[in-house]
Amino acid sequence: MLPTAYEFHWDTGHIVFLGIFYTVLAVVLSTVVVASLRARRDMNKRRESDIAWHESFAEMSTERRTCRHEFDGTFDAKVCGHEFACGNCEQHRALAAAGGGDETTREATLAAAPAAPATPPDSRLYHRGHTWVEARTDGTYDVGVDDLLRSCIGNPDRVTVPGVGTRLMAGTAVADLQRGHVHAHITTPIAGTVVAVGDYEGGRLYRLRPNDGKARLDQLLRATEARVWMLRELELLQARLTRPGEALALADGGELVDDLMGAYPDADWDAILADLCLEP
Amino acid sequence: METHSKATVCYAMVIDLDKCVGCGTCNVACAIENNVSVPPPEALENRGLTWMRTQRVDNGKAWPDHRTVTVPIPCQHCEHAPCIHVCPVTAVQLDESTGIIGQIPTRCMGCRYCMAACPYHARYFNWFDPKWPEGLQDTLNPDVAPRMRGVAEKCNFCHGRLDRARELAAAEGRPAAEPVHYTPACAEACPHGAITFGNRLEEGGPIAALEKKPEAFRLLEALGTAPKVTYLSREPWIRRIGLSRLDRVRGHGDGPEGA
Amino acid sequence: MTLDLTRRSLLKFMGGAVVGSVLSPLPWKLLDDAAIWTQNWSWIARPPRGPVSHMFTTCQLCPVGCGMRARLIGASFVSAWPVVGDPAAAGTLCPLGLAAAQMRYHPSRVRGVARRARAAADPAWRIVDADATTGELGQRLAACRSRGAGDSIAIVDLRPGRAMSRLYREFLARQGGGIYATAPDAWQASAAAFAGMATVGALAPAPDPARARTVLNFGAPLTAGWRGRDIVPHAAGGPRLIQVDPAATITAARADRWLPARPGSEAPVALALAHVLVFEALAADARVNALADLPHENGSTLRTVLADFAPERVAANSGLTPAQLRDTARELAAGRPALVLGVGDAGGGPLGSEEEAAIWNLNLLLGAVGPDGALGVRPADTALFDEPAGPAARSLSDIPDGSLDVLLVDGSFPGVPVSAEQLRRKLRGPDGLLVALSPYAGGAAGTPADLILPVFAPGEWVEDVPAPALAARSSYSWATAVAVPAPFALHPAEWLAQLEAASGLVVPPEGGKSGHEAELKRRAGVLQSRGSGQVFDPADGNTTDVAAMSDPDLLAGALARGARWSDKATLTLADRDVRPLGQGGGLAARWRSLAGGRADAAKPGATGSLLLMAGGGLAPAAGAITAPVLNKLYRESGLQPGSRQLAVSATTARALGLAEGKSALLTTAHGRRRVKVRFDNSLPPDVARIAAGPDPADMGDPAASADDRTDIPDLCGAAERPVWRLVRADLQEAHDGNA
Amino acid sequence: MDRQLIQRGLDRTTLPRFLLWLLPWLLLAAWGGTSATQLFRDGLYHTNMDNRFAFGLWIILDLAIIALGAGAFFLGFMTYLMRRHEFKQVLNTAVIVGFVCYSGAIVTLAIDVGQPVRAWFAFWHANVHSMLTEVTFCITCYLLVLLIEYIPIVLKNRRLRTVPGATVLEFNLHKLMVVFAGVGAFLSFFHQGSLGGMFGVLNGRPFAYREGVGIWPTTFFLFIWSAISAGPSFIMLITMIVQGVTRKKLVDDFVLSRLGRLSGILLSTYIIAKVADTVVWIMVTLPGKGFDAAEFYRSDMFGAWVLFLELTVFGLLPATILLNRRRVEKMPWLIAGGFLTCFGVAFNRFVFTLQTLSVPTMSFDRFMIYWPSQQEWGVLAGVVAYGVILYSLSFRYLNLFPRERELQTTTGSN
Repeated sequence: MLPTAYEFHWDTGHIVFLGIFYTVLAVVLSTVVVASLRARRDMNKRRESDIAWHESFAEMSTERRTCRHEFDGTFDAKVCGHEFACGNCEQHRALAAAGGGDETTREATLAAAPAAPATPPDSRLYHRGHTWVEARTDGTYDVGVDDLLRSCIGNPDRVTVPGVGTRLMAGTAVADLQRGHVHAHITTPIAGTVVAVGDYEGGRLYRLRPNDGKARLDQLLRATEARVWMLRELELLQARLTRPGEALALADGGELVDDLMGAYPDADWDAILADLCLEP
Repeated sequence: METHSKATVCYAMVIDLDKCVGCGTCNVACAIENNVSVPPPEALENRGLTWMRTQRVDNGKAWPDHRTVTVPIPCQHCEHAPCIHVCPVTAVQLDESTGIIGQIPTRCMGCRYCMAACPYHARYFNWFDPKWPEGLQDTLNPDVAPRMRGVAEKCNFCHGRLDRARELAAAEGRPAAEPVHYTPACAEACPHGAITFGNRLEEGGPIAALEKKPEAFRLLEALGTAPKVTYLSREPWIRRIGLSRLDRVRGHGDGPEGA
Repeated sequence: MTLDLTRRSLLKFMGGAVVGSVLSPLPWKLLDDAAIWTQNWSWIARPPRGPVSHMFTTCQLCPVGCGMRARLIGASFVSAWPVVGDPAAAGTLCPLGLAAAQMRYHPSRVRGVARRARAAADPAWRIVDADATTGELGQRLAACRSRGAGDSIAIVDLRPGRAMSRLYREFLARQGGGIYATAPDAWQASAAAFAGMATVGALAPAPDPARARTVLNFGAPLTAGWRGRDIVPHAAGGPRLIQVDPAATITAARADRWLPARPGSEAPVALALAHVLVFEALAADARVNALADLPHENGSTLRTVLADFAPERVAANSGLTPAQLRDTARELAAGRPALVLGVGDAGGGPLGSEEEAAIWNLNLLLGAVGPDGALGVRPADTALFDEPAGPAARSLSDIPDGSLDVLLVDGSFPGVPVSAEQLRRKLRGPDGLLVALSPYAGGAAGTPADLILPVFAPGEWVEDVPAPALAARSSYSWATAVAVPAPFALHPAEWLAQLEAASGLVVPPEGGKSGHEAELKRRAGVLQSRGSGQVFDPADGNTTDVAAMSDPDLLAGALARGARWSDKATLTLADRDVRPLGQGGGLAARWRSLAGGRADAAKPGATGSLLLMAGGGLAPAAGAITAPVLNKLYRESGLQPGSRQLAVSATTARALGLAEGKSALLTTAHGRRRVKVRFDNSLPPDVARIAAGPDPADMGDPAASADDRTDIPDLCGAAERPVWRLVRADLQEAHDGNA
Repeated sequence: MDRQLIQRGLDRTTLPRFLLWLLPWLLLAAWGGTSATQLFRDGLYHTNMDNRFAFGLWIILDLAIIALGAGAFFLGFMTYLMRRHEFKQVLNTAVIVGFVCYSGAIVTLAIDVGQPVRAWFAFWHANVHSMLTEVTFCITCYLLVLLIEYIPIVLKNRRLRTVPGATVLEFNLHKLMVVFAGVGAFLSFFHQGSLGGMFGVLNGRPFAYREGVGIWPTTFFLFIWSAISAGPSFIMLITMIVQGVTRKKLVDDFVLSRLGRLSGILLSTYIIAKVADTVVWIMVTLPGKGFDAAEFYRSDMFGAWVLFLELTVFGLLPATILLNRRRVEKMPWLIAGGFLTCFGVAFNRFVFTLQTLSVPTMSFDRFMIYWPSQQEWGVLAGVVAYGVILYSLSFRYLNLFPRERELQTTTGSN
């Protein structure tokens, strides 16, 4: 194998055969090394959450990757191609510049939508991981869990939120709602430093101050979009919770049943909550 | 005989089957000379080690027309040996200066590919740990390294004797290039003088003359392996045992039967 | 700079170390060492080391006594090789001899005085105290002597004619008339049969195939027998060979003429040939013709007896045609000097005295005895060495059953065809003691013994080797000591002296080890003083006339270096010393009783469907001690079928419903044995052959010599009748697990 | 208990039931382990191989599983280089099956050689002219590639992906997977071929010997061709078996049909080549070596039916089934076709190994037969069990079928 080994000959056979062998070995090993170096570079650049989100997004089902402009009626059917990073989306930027799509279609869509059981307040912006952001006058933001997720999890056994002073990166799971053995990992919709911790019962999880003074909000859904989006989410949830042949009974007179987990103990809540929280 | 053009030595063997009576002296002499071990009594058939196998072959007829010949089969040391190029660890080598095909037991990893390759079944595998009855190590030949379990071995034309002969020649001050004469154990021991061994490239030597005799034949010549072991017999039916099975039967009426 | 050792820096350090060491020579050195390690393990056998030297000696493993070149590495005797030019066996060595170096380390070697209780549940050998055992044995001898029963002590000498043989005889004489017995093998029996027909006394027959133009051979295989190498086929420059052989053996195929006579019809065939010679007046000359008309009992002559053996009558039972017999007789007559050999198969025990007599008669009629014949005579061993007359040697079969208190068997000879059952039958009940002087717990002596005295193995001591029976010329050599003796081994003569002392006698100077050595020297001196013969020196291959040797110790010195003395020529026997119909009479009647064949004449069990021939093995006796490497012949190549394989033709086997490799039970009137069926189409129909050789399943495994095994000689009735080479047998498939 | 290790949304049975499923396989693996221990400790006399039957069950096993494992490289090649993305649905299975096959083969080979501690001499003292060297080098390298391909699948385990570095490494490895697919295809091409070449070059064994094309005998190419025809079928069968055992829909049916058809197309071309090769062998090669094909098919064990079976029942028949577009959409046909294809390639390896050794070369040789010993069967059982266990663990804890979750939600099955 090596010229040092006894009875190695520098003949054509050895040169060709071992040449190919070492080439293959070199290709394989250098590819592994390249992958490792790139991984190291990504780690240094703190891109792990981006990559994790990238992976998760790829694994999400198509209906959960719907473009926000489907909610406002701009498109009939469109799958997001930018991992919900609307700021990177040419089309979104164009639409936003034009005033958020064709107003007539949008109004029509909204009118056609049935009243959502948990109508999102207009003052809030919504993240697809079922969190909301509400801007405060002092430049800080409140972050909370939306009603759909709340009604799913009911009364969590344990709520873990980041302590004051924690720096949060957008798109990373920062809080944990635990009920039984099921966890809902809450992804922070915006980055910043925690300035206050709220209480789950009050609906607010924590208060953030963006690190550079200004939060990136462009990928968050506005209440009008969120209304449609929430309905879709509810439909998906209903499909997940309903056994074949059983009547649909999630909503109770326009209000969501409070404790879906208690009502449907057999459902795979681990997976449902992960779906809702955009976890893989 | 196309062979290594530069070499002046190419050892070869001629076995006269008309002289062989199947006494097995060659087998025992070979085993004694080359430290060939004895497998334990519970060993299956075909698990033994005999560098010189003696095969009984008959003409397939019933008594009283039945005829038998015993064919001593050492490694045939083929010119185009099927075993050399298959060995993955370079443990089988052709010595260009002698024509001997050697097996390096300390390098062999025991894959047995060479055994599958050999049409003469002249290679043997150490299925067992070679154990010698107590004290019997004292009768081993120091010129031949004992093998270990899990490696293949075969006849090497008594290479240990060749080395001794070379040492002797060197001690006597003969030039290294001069062909060395020696006799393998089987040829020395054969009580009927059926085995002739020597340098086939020697002008007027006995081997060259015997190989040219009309009664000379080789085993499976059509395979193109070009063995360096030649057999002699005046009996036509014996000369046909070197053919393949069907060729032997076809046109001659002698049904082949191994015994 | 602060030293802050974190886990991370430790990992970095380790990673760096790994990378760094790969770039150092360390891993390559490790690989190299690993490669060397996988190639040299301490448990691989290590051959001895040391300077190479050679010593010359004589093989002691069979009566032929071939010359042997012992190769030594340091002091280790590692291998034996033939001696080119040696007069014995034309300078060749058989597989037994080639493996002689292994005999010292045979797994069945006894490492101390060993005893066993045969009746006990566990008849395993136990090492016992040597002195106490010798003392006990001595008291037994003393007791026999004191009650005047000297003849209840016997020694069976399997190799008569040695210096040790003389020591045995003298020992017995001093013990008050103990019996000195031999167990004749095929050759010795043949020589004895000749002695019965000739008033030769101190002369032994010496057939010399080299002087014959034609050899008629009754069954001796050229393939594996001891005699084979003497007879070179005609095609290779030897005499014309006529082979009488039931089977289409290689010898038969090579012979110039093959007579496929039925087994057991040797005597009628020989007599039919004699008939043709006499009645067609083909006999050598008037002198020889006169032999046929020598008057005998009741006025019968050889001519009148032979009248009953016309080829036409013999043909029916022998499977030959009258024409074949007549042609053969004419061929013999025309091919004079002709020689008829009757030794047969060395492994199969002796031919009967009737066959031998018929064969010797044929020789007489062919003029083999006479100045131009191929059959000479030579002095018997005792005569050669001027030995004083001691107790006469008796045949083992002549000792009455149940008559012996102590039976000593000289088993330093690992394998001769002697029946273990026969030996035991001679003992007086369970108190009788069978003592083997043998290196091995096996073989002819060790197998039936109660007590084994571990004597020297071949090559460990100096012993003399006289010429074998039927050798063409007298010869004498010493088996010199080429190996360091095992520490536990005894010198037989030394032990015999201890025994004698223990029996209350005073050991005379001619006893013991020194007595043995003195006898060897004396013999050398006698030969030199006779002044005849020549000495072959194996070291240089030269031959020297004894007459030219001046110093009286020269011959002894040459013998000690492995030289061989041999006589130059054979003697001629005078016609008047020959009596064709023997000395005692009754031969004619016995011949007539064999007209139907030997097996049918055998008393019991003449009902079997098969004719079972024993023999054909290289080692002559079942359970014989052979070197582990002989396995190559017995098991790995199948050249020597073992005693558990029964050869029959495919047709015969299929008629019995047996397939190749099937286990079957072989039953004779004397016992039965489990065998494996092996197809051998060289055999005629309804004939089976079994090897009286070692059992391959037992090779190198002394523990397997279980008592419940029937030896081939015993299976064939060797304990009851002198001729056991042929017996009627039945064969059926074995269904159960044990025989 | 082990829920945290199982991918969210994948329905997996309870741990006790899973362990119960593993139990018989663990017992088989223990048998294999015991056998291997005996063989390593005492030597190969525990097998029933002998000097004539130098190769036995294990070589047949090695050849067969390596041929069947060809799906790994071939589907990788189809997915990454030919951009047939539908095969992505079974690619993870193909990688794991390939890994099992190749690692199993290497373990078996290590047991099979008489001196396992010298196995690395195949590299150290490599004889570059030996087909077995080519096999050793390629298999070892390819196993490395398979290991690298396996790593991302493992890193996507639910627990491991919470480790930030794991996801990043997985992401970066995955981006370069096309390189591994290419290298894997290259290596596999040569070792599948050299396994065939191993027999084709035996110029002393006319039964196996084949004429050369370039520096390789025809078996070199035939083995590649038959392996890639059987590979997709084997992955298809495995997927179906997993679907059957777990009673879940894991991949879209059309993927299975396409795998079957892919096999069918390749198999039909292979059979044409094989027939041509056989004809050349009978008409040209054998007469040149003084042999006649008839004498190889005269024993009780190996009659002419061997050749017939290989070419028709295991060749033409599955090829016709799998080539038909309508039939491959019907599961029973697909199963039958796939099974015959896979069995056919194993049978081909069996014939090349065993019949080569059992047919006589010299006129006085006998046909010989061989039956493996308990230890040989033990190693076989151990390797199969190892494969099942590794696959079961992978199936339970890794996300092998990307479409599984969606198919489960849409069909509503559990």
